[in-house]
This record gives sequence, structure tokens and C-alpha cells, in this order.
Amino acid sequence: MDEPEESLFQAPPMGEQERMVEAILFASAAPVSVRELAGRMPHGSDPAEALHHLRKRYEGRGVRVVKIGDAWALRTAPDLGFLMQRETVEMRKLSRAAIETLAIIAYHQPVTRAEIEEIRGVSVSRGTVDQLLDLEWIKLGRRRLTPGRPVTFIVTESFLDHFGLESARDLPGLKELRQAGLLDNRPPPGGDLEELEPGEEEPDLFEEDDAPADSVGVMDNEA
Amino acid sequence: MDEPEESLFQAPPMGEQERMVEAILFASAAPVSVRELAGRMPHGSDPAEALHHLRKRYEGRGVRVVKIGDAWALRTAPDLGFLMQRETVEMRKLSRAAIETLAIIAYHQPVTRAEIEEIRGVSVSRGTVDQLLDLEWIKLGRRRLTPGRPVTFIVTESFLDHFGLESARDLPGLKELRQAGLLDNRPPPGGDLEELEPGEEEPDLFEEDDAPADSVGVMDNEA
Amino acid sequence: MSEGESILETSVAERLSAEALIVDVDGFEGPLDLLLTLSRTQKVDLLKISILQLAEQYLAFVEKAKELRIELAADYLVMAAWLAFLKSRLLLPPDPEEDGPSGEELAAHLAFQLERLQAMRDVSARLMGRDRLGRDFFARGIVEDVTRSRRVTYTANILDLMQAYARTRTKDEFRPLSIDVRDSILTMEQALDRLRGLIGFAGDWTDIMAYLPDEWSGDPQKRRSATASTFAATLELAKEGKLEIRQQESFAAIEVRARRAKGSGDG
Repeated sequence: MDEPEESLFQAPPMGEQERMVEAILFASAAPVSVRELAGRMPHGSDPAEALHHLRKRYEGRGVRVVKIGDAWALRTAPDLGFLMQRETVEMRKLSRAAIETLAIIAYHQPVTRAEIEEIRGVSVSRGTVDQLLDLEWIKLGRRRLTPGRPVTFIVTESFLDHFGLESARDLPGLKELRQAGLLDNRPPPGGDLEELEPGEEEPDLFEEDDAPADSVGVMDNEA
Repeated sequence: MDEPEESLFQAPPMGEQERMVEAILFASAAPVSVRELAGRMPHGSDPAEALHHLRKRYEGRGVRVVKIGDAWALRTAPDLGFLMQRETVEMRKLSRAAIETLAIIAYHQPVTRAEIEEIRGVSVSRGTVDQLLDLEWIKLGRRRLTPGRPVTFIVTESFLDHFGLESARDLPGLKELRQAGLLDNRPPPGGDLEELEPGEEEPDLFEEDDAPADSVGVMDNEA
Repeated sequence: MSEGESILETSVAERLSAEALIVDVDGFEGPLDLLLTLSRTQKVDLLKISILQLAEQYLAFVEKAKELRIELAADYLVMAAWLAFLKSRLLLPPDPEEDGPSGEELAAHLAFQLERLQAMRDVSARLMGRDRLGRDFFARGIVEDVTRSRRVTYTANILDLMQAYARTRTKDEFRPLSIDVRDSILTMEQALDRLRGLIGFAGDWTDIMAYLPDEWSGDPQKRRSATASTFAATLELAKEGKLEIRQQESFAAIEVRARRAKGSGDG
């Protein structure tokens, strides 16, 4: 440890200068230029050389000396970035729109967005579909061979996993729900809704192989 | 992001663990506990040993590995403080009352407001305690098991950090004060106050860990 | 020494110093602080300080303040009264009639308090003089801290799913069957709770129907439920050895009574 007074006339040894650069870079809120270093270090110091040594010293360490524009900073090594993330998982109930959309997909797959909207009677927000894709409960099925070739949605393995189903066909239909007393035994108003049993009338309902489709494009819009 | 699967069964080599500890401590301004380190490092890591190596490595450097209570942090070497003047944020001037109150809490902890008043011979103004709480240098300890169950105060990790202490046991002059009996809880002769018998049911003064206590609720009871 | 002597001896110097101190009486952190300051004028180690002399110094100070019509805070006056008392204790021979601490004990405690306050002042100075964070040593300037990504995961169960489906397909509201009937079912737990409280009083054979809660014996549906659960509860209590059950013949009333001593049952 040299006395600062001495340093006014003679620059501290290089090892000492290196310590100084290290401390300054460490404590600074922003990258520091060589010029600024020189201004803060004792007269006659050579911050550029000290930086050179310091950079060497930190090679392969958990922290690196990096140059940002004209200035220098200490940063954690990029390969250790994973240590800086800490995930807290929060469980939330799925929104009504999402669960309804999911249910329609499960019961009607493969189903297009327009069909979902028709069934729900309201438009399906992109966010809702994205959320279900993100949860990996739905994925893209084959494009429908109708004009516009709209994408279809189907449920995934992890959907079945999560809901404890062997297959989506195991979902009880409306009749069964009603018979089981899970629904009020009231006829649907107007009776215009056809009672659809899963797996009943959609011909290509549960095909083994789902075209992977262009999931990427959709995923990119994820928050 | 590499192979967390592997790491579940085999901890990374010690050199790698040392880098990880280095990066984590470096990235955080606040001290990080060994436990938190362990939680962030791959399974099977030994942060305590990695810390030992890291501390050695930084010996004599411009930045040091310091222990603060149960936690660890990187701090610049105190002899280089003169380089750092520009970083210095003007420290709030503490009143004499606040400084003395702080010292009394540090050396007598856990200590009640009544005891602080008995030592200083004046009542403790609310502002004094508030200021110390606000600085996060003191916090609430366990309630004293005497009639009225008064709250007690203890110093915090930030206090240790601020004054460069590894633990409250390292307070300057603590041993001498203790030997001189000046930290004894000596009741006034014939005093009508029900005082604690010395060493009765007080947890030892400088125990490793103080019940964190729920500060918020307790504060409300303060007069 | 006598009281008169000591006052004479100290009056000149003390009155002067009292006068000086009064100027900045507001600067004192209470009477103990004032005493500590006064004690310094004795120029001896705190351990060897004369508490008697100190008491006189203090009283002189208060006297002077009175002369100058300076109003002292109440705690200064309380301390003055106490010191006057201490002084008399120290000067007069101990009164065997009076109990309580002796003058010497009181003086020793005051000396201890002064020494302790001084010690706290000394260590606070040492503490504040240490290398300090943000002044002498520094933490990391850029907090690169952990990005606490809060991942929200959504969950739903199979009932949610079916309910949602039913909702979209019908105007029916889906609901589990049992909710409506809850009101008219006495659970076995309820019956058991009730019986545990009552059975101690059942010395004689009593029809279990007598144990039905009043409000459950009217409505047939409720009555049925209450009977069933009460009967189940008696079986449970019998198993625990708390009561005995008998039925004289088929379809006759089922009767219970508390089981008294060990082995006295006949049911």
C-alpha cells in the first residue's frame, strides 16, 4: 500500500495500479474510459497497461473485463448468465376465455379459430391462443383444406397428461355430463345446438400424426 | 444453459464452482448467503468451499471477498477508498442521539427501548429509532419475555456490512466492555422496575441467528 | 465531612462551572449526560469519581439555573431531587429502621451508569470511525442482480374443462350434484360431535332417537339423514368403548347408554 502523497511524484507500481483499476471498475455504475481512470488514479499511472494486466487476470474467471465503446467495465461471464436468473413460478387459474377455448379445442379438434369463435359466440383473442400454445396444451394441427387453408388447433400430449386423460376421446360428452348430474337437466334454449360427442363426427379428429405446421411463427409472438 | 441434467448428478468441478460464486457475488450489491448460493448453483455444489478458494484468490486485490453475518459479498479494498470519492453518495448525518442509540443496540442487543433509555438517561425519541430502522441498520428482535412483552432491537446484516464487520462479535472493544461488566444488565439497587435477572432468559447476546421477527406488525405497538 | 463544609469547599469552582454549563443546557442529552460532563471536571478516572461531589456539582448547577430563571426540563429536576436524597443518604449515618439500598449502593449504581454511558460513547466513536461502506469501501456499482423472472403458470383441472365446455355448448350451469342437498344432511362428524358431548349423561338405556338434534326431527329427509348418522356415530363410540348399544328385538328401538366401568357391559 503506497502512500498517496508519494504517488504524486512517482506512479505506484503496476500491481498497485491494477488493483486501483479493478476497484474503480467494480464500484462504478457505468463503464469508465481510460481517460477517466487516469484522472482518478495517481499522477503518472498508466491505466491502459493496468487494464491490460487486469484483463489477463480475469481471463477464464467468472467475471470479465470488457470494452464497451471507449470505456471499460467488469461484467459476469456470459456462460454463467443462467446463474443470474431466478425463477419463481406462480400458479394461476386459467381465465374463462382460455379454458373455454381449450375445451372447444379438446372436444372439436382439429378446429380452426373461426370455428372456435362460432362456438363461443365471441372472437378468440390472439393472447388466449398464445397462452394455450405457451402452456403446450395445444399445438397446430393440419391446415384445413378449405379456402384460405386456415390453421387448425389440436391438443397435445401434455394436455392429456395434465388432465389425466388417455385420449381426448375420453372426455365425457354433454349427454354424459347431464346423465351424471353434472348439468341441469334443462333442454338447451331453442334446441339448436347439436350435441356433439367427442370423436363422433369430426372425421379426422385424432390423427396420429400432426403436421408440425408453422408453429414457430406463432410462437414468436409470445411475450 | 448447458446440461443441467448432468449437474443433477454431478457437481461441476471446484474451479467452475468458484467461477460461479464469483459471478453471483459480483453481480449482487447485497451480500448473498451460502444458502442462496447453493440454491442458485447446480445441485451438489459446495459454495462454502468455493468461497474459501475465492477469498484466497482475491487476497490483496482491489476487491475483496468479505463475510457479513451469514452472507458474503465483494467489496473494494478500504485502502483504495480515496479513488472512489466520486462515487460517494453524501452520507446522511446521524444525530448524536442516533449514533449512541445505535451503539447501545449493537453492544447490548437484544435491547428494549426502556433499556436504551436507562443507559442514555433520556427518553428515546421516535425519530431516532425510525431513522435507524429506515437505514436498515436495526430491526426488531424477539419480544422480551417480561411483563408487557416489550419489543427488542437488534442490528442487521446491513449494519455489519456498512461497518465492515463479520459479525456482531467483532464489534470494537466488545470483549473489554464485557470484561468490565459494562454490558451487564445491572438493575438499579432496590429498583421497583422488574428487571431481568442477568442472563436469565435472554438468548445469548450475540447469537448467530436472531429470529427475524415480523417487523411490520410489531412496529405498530411502539408508542 | 459535614454537609456545610462540602458546600463551602465546592461552591466557588462549582458555581463557576455551573454557570458555564447553563449556557448550553440545551446541548445536553439529559441529566445523565450533564452528570457525565460535570464528572469530567473532577479530572479523575470515572471509577474513582466522588459521587458526593458530583451530586453537589449538579445541585449547584440547578441552583444556578433557578437564579438565572432558566427553566430546566422536568427530568433534570427529578434527577436533582434524587441526588439530594442520595446526598443525604451518603452523609447521614445509616438508619437501621429504613430498608432499601444504602447510599453507597445507590452511588455505585450511578457510577456504573456513568461509566457505561461513557463506554457507549467511546465505542460509538470507534464504530463511526471504522471503514465504512460507501465511504471507504464500496459495493458493486452496477447492480446486475438476479433477474427474477416470475414465470406464471396457468392451471386448470378436468372439471374446469368440462364446465367450460358445457358453458359454451349450453346455457346450463354445470355444478356438482351434492351442493343442493348439503343442507339436509347431518354428517357423521356432526353427529359424533354431538354425541360425544351428550353421552356422558346417558346413564340409562335411551332410545337413540332421543339424541337427534331437535331441528332435525321434523322434516322427514332431515330426520332420515340424522338418524342414519347418529346411529353410525353410536357404532363408532361403541367401538371406542364409550357406550353400549342394544336392540331388544328386530325393528325395536335402538338404545344406548354410556359405558361406565370396565367390563360392566351387557350389550
